[in-house]
Amino acid sequence: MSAPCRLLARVTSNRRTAADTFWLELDAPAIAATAEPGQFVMLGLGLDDVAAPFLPRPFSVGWRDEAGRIGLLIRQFGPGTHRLASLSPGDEALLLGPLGRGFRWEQDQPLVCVAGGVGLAPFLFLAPEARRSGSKVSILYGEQTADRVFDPYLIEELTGVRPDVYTDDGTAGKAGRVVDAVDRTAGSNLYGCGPTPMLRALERRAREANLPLQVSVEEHMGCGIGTCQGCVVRSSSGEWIKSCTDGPVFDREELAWAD
Amino acid sequence: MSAPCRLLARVTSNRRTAADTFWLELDAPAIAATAEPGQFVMLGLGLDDVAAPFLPRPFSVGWRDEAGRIGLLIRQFGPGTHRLASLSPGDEALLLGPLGRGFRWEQDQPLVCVAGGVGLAPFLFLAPEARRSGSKVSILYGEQTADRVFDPYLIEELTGVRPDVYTDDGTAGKAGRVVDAVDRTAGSNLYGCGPTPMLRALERRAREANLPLQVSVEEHMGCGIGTCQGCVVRSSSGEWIKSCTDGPVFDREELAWAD
Amino acid sequence: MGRLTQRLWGAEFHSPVFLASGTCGYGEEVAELIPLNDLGGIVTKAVSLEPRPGNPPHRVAETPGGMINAIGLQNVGLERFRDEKLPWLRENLTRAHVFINVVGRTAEEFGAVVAGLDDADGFLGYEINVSCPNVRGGTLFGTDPEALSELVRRVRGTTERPLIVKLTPNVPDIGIFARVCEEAGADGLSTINTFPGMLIDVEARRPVIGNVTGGVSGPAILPMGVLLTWQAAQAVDLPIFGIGGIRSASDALQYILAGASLVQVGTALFVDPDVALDIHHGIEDYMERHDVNQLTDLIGALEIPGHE
Amino acid sequence: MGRLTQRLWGAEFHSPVFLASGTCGYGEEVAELIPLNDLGGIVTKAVSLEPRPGNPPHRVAETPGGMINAIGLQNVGLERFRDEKLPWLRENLTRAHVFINVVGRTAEEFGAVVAGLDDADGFLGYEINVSCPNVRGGTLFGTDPEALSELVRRVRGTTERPLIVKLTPNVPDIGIFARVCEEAGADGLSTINTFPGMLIDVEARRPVIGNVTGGVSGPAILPMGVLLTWQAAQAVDLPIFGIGGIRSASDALQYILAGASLVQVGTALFVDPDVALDIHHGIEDYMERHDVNQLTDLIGALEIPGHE
Ligand SMILES: Cc1cc2nc3c(=O)[nH]c(=O)nc-3n(C[C@H](O)[C@H](O)[C@H](O)COP(=O)(O)OP(=O)(O)OC[C@H]3O[C@@H](n4cnc5c(N)ncnc54)[C@H](O)[C@@H]3O)c2cc1C
Ligand SMILES: Cc1cc2nc3c(=O)[nH]c(=O)nc-3n(C[C@H](O)[C@H](O)[C@H](O)COP(=O)(O)OP(=O)(O)OC[C@H]3O[C@@H](n4cnc5c(N)ncnc54)[C@H](O)[C@@H]3O)c2cc1C
Ligand SMILES: Cc1cc2nc3c(=O)[nH]c(=O)nc-3n(C[C@H](O)[C@H](O)[C@H](O)COP(=O)(O)O)c2cc1C
Ligand SMILES: Cc1cc2nc3c(=O)[nH]c(=O)nc-3n(C[C@H](O)[C@H](O)[C@H](O)COP(=O)(O)O)c2cc1C
Ligand code: FES
Ligand code: FES
Repeated sequence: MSAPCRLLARVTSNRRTAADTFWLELDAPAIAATAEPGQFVMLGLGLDDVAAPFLPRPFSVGWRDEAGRIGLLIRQFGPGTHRLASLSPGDEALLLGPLGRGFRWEQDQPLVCVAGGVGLAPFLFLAPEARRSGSKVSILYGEQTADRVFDPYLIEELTGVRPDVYTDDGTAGKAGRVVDAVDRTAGSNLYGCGPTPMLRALERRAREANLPLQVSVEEHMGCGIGTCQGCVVRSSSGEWIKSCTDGPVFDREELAWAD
Repeated sequence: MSAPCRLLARVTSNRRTAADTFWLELDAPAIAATAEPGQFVMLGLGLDDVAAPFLPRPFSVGWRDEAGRIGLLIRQFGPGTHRLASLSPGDEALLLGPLGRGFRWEQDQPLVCVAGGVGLAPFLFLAPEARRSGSKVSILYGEQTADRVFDPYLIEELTGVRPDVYTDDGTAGKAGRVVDAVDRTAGSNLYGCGPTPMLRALERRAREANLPLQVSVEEHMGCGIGTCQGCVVRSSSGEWIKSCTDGPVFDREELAWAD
Repeated sequence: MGRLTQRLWGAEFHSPVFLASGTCGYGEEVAELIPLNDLGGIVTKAVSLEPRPGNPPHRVAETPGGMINAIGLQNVGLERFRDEKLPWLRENLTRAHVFINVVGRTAEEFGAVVAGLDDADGFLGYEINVSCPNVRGGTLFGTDPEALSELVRRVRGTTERPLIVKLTPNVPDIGIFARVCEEAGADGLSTINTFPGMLIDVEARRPVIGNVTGGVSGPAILPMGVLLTWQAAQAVDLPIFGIGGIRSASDALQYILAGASLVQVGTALFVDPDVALDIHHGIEDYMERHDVNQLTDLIGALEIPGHE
Repeated sequence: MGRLTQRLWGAEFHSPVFLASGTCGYGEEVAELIPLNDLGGIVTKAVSLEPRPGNPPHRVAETPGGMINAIGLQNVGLERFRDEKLPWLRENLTRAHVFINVVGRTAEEFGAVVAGLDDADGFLGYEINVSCPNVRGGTLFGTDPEALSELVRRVRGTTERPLIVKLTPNVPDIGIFARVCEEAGADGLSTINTFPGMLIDVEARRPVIGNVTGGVSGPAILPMGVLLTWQAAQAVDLPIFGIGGIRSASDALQYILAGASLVQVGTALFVDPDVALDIHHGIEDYMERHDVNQLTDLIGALEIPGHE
């Protein structure tokens, strides 16, 4: 894990990808060069004004290229992400990253990425990297409704993997919860990212099927670099551990799942 | 003075006119229809975020047309006006107006408008209106330096009056303070708007020359409509009176000038 | 009877949204912009026994996420308020309720203002502003339990009308002051008034505010106001006006869930006069979405995990 | 010797800008991002006698113009701090000064932490965090003059090092507490800690913060912090750390003009780690523009019209 850096990054493009969701690209060479799948950045607008997002917001690195750009898949959730949605090419934003501990994988093991909503983001980066290292990768991607789905063809273009899409209401892909599809993945390593309830369900599946699972968790963050202790999650040994530096990716065995 | 109204106005244009100064046009029919020279509007960005300007800012109506647009001449002073400078066509802003008591004049009396800096704004509206009613109008316009001067030809286009321009350093127009030019205006009615020190000097001149003077004063405002009592100035009888409703235009005799 | 209607102090309130003292004058000034009778009501600018000249400018300025003010309680005084302002309120606020914000330098002065207003028509009750210096003790009435208790008893003795005490935020334990008011006979509380603050013009090396110090209001104080309202609601059974930084229905609902029966909107009115009515409708929408039939079901309905 | 240099407590401070407790960990966590030795120094995360687990999440959230936090003073405890964290500070903070933020449940506990650290190297002094519950009295040490006095005397008895007391903002008269600290032998003050606050998720009807209540920080509290610093500076002759909402040189200068000798930057670091150094240089620029040769000429240099 290389040292995080702070940089004023120029927005190179901002495209709407689905309802309440946009794909933000920024010019961030120092981060693009060293980021690993599962790592995140803190994205903020600086100190000139106090409008939300005043505190920077954490987002998974969803893509990076040789030209030094990174891509973020962001869903409008509250005031902060709402304002970020209005960033246009040329605007400057403050980035801190790459941050945290990313995903780990072995060549010979097939990866099954289970994504809930914008939990898809880190897998858009993990899938191609893992495939480059020779691993087989499949993506199970669930959304509530069709209008929120990130274009499967675009996913295939970015990752080389055609995702299995699921929607709660069946308006796109197969009907049903993405976690239920996990049954048909015996023998492979699971990777999960999405809302906490979904991760809980996924962990139960993995435990029952006794499959290895790495999850990327979400908790409110202050600093993103381990100083504020704001982002803790409960470890299996009962301690509060920092999701920003000990995580955000954890093996399921590292965390306390009891609710 | 007609009832003020609150309206969400669309910005129709925003042009830089000089260093730190811009000319903002908004679509505000209800205000354009009833505004009088010397009246002002409270311009804000609403309650969605808390960045400055959180409180709306007062600006003199500098122009209006039959199409229902109004024009404001705004100088970047602090964070609030700085952010307003970035408004672009299509953006929405919150307007309250028309507000306050404007200038009064009589047909047969020549008007001499003495403007310091963006104190020029209300005269861009007063001059044409007064001329339409048959009055002779002249404009004395002072700035610190040439780069801050609002194009004299544009002033003439807007008002029909070619202004006498003064700069402290003589980089544009005549060198010197605009107030000193007042000596050569005996027999006419003076109208002043600009920084408080300039208004003080002007008032002294008017008193000595025993000329009538109306000034538009500037004080911090909260509401702009007379409820908060935030905008008071000292009256000649020693009371604190509201510049937003009793003013912003006052006869020199109404105010206490002692400092 | 609408979802938002509730009965308090023997009166019917068809909306929980009020305009806060000092931000709506005596009502008349905002009547052209705000349909007052569609709201719960207003609290007037402070009224004192004698007229007050108020402080020198600057009296207001923006602060991060809010504003600071030091008006100095400038007002026309008891007599002119009763003769010139109250009649307008009586005639025009037919559905909205009026509380008169009262200030004084001594308990006697507070009592005298209330006594001088009590048989007039055009208002429902009083909001006692104790965030002002107590000439006797020097401290603020609102930060001195004895002075506060004496004050409330004194005023209580002079009126049968709803008596609301508006508390000061800068105390370690607002529950103490809430209980003092309840025991002294208050009918309700308002939480909270502005936070003491100061702004310095570093270029001039002078205070921005003519009075040197002022009161901070606006969104910046929202989380403090919500906590103080919750703490006051835990301490007493009185109905509470939740106040501080409210600019949306969700802000208002934070106060209501914390235990406020009614809310007051202040600073946000300067930014958008429509905000009060927007909040009223926003609360209605929320109740429909969560299908809550009575506002009273939301008051103090905050769930604290683990604390059943 | 630079314009910004001053001597305090027998040590030389080449910059008045510090990183506030809880926002820079134990220094090591931010060392890659912030050139600590170019700053005046840091105040460590709170250290208690025993390790503390801290509060359940959410521990932080944004508020209008700031943030709320309830970390629960999670820390590694005295021993591990001394053995694992202090050595790094000793080796790496060659020019920047270190103050250790100390917490406890009783005066004895505070005393024990200080006693356990005092002969170690790697720091200059202590910042006593009295914004925590006093097990004996129940109240916060910082809101109870007797408890505070006893606490400061107790700690004073165990160390010769610079002893700074960090005051709590939610008191009616901070001057009283400032004087109590001075009389009890404190060497300096820090004003101020966070304001108690609460945030409610209205959709879930639950507190956003796992601990229910938390402390509000950031720009929102700037005007309160400046006033409390000014009032403390009026009350005592001790050097003061000005703290609260600082995000620019002009914010820092407000505190300095109000009477602070040094300032601490907290929440703003989360937004931009460069802010502390930017403030240092911004103060330098200001002094050049106003041609002020010594920072000490600005401390408390606020001019109050009429009060000469
Ligand atoms: C490691 C990590 C990676 C993430 N990656 C992505 C991503 O790739 N795409 C994406 O759309 N979202 C991602 N999120 C979630 C994203 O950070 C939140 O949706 C965002 O912070 C919400 O801010 P807001 O102001 O819009 O919402 P608000 O609810 O208004 O935010 C209020 C406060 O809560 C915090 N908050 C609210 N929800 C979350 C959350 N889920 N996680 C962390 N903080 C939260 C905010 O930081 C803020 O302090 C990630 C979160 C983490 C921790
Ligand atoms: C009746 C009236 C008419 C005006 N007309 C114009 C105009 O046509 N063009 C123009 O450029 N300016 C005009 N001004 C001044 C303008 O309102 C201020 O420059 C502006 O409010 C500064 O805001 P800021 O955030 O940029 O500055 P800041 O100094 O950051 O503002 C901080 C606080 O001080 C207040 N403030 C600071 N300076 C002034 C001031 N001079 N007047 C009122 N409030 C102030 C702001 O409202 C805010 O509350 C007018 C002022 C008044 C009272
Ligand atoms: C300009 C102004 C004047 C005020 N005058 C009074 C007053 O006369 N009496 C009073 O009790 N409160 C007064 N207040 C306090 C408000 O009623 C309210 O308690 C405070 O502003 C917090 O609410 P807000 O954040 O919604 O503004 C005043 C506030 C402002 C901004
Ligand atoms: C996440 C966080 C943790 C904090 N932890 C401590 C602490 O352990 N001890 C302490 O005295 N103050 C602590 N504080 C308070 C800060 O040191 C500072 O007094 C306060 O945040 C106001 O300054 P600011 O507005 O610049 O953040 C903490 C603040 C934050 C935001
Ligand atoms: S976000 Fe600050 S420690 Fe993790
Ligand atoms: S600005 Fe509120 S009374 Fe004039």
